[in-house]
Amino acid sequence: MDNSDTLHDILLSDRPLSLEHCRDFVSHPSCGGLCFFVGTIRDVNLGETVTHLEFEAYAPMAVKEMRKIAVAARDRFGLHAVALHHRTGDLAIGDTAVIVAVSSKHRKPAFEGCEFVIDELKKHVPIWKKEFRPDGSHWLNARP
Amino acid sequence: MDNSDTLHDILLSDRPLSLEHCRDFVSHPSCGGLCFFVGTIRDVNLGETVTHLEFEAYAPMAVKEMRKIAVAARDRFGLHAVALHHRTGDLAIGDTAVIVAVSSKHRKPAFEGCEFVIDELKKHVPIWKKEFRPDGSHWLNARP
Amino acid sequence: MVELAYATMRIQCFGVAREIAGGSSITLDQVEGATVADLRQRLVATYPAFGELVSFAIARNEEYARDEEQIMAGDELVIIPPVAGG
Amino acid sequence: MVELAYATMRIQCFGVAREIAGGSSITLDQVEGATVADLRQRLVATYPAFGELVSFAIARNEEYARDEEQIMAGDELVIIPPVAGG
Repeated sequence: MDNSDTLHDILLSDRPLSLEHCRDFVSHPSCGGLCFFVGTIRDVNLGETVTHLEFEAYAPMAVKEMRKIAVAARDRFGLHAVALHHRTGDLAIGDTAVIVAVSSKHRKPAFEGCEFVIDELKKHVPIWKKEFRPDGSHWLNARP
Repeated sequence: MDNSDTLHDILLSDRPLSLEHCRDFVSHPSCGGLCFFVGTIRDVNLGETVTHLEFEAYAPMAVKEMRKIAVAARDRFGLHAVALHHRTGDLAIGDTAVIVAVSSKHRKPAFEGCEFVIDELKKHVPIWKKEFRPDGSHWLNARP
Repeated sequence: MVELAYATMRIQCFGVAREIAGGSSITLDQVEGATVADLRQRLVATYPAFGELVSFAIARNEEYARDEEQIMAGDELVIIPPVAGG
Repeated sequence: MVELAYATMRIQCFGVAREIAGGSSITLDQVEGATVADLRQRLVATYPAFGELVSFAIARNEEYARDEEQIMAGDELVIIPPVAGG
């Protein structure tokens, strides 16, 4: 597989994300397996009603960290291409917060690589979300 | 989660499959994680150039088996919804042969359930593919 | 002889089974009352190429049939060579 | 006194750090030459609420900084409270 840096597509945007765009980016005649993860805004978190979320990012570093994860996933799982798109700003219930798309010759590394990307994103990428409930708001994960 | 039979969407079709349709079917406000597998036609298999593939199905049983797998995946992984679409007929390189889409509250069961569905499909669903190479054709998996 | 004609059963073929059979179905008599294992043996005896496959199953009324099941009049029978979906 | 003014550094704040700091940045003097560990200690001393977070990291020039790294003039410093992307 080509190891060119052009085979990852990183986006941090305040506009709606496109699954079709990510699919088209990773598709390739040599790949038989595409795996996607789409993270959406849930109406309930830890038993509490959620009205909407606000995403904030330290954008230049977030994009760098997203790129590192995409490169690591391609190397580690022998993926062909990785697209990693993340929203910022105000998101409503059902909106898409993140899309991970990966392509691979076979399906097993596609699943593993896709899960690796979203797991790493949640650990390292400087993006924060504030959850709004009917009775107030708070930044998620911040306090014990 | 609702265990209604309406929460799986099974399709066997000789027309192009739609990732967007599958995404819309499984999306739900209570679900934070959607996972998709898209199987596409590769230009090379076992080192040999492939020109196109022909898919044949024992349709009524294939649909029944696909439905069983969707129901089993929902039960086993606590998924909200499953869409499982498969093509029949002549497919060109890059065409989509299968789409699995699942939704879940959290991402881990979404990945596990999606992989379970495609693994089971490849084991049990009566669909066959004939691979066409420049020098001839043969039914895949048939002979040792 | 009318009874014998009634007793013939059609077994549908897909994929490589269609190539081996030279058509989309095989017609056999004296299948009623036989077990699925019997049918599989007869198929291999009649078309040795079935024995060269990785495996093949019999579907009875749109379900995978176990070897010990007995075939009944009116059953829909299908040869299921190794599947390759996805 | 001009030198002291030059020595102040701005530390950017996001998410809960912005709420704790009461603004999008904190300005501290005598940060140049200090280690990242020193900076973290000073932040907790000045804003005890930082000590109540699950954790917080310091980013230096758009990379996670190790505790022993020394801060230099011109560094871009950012407080990274627990991330929550996805």
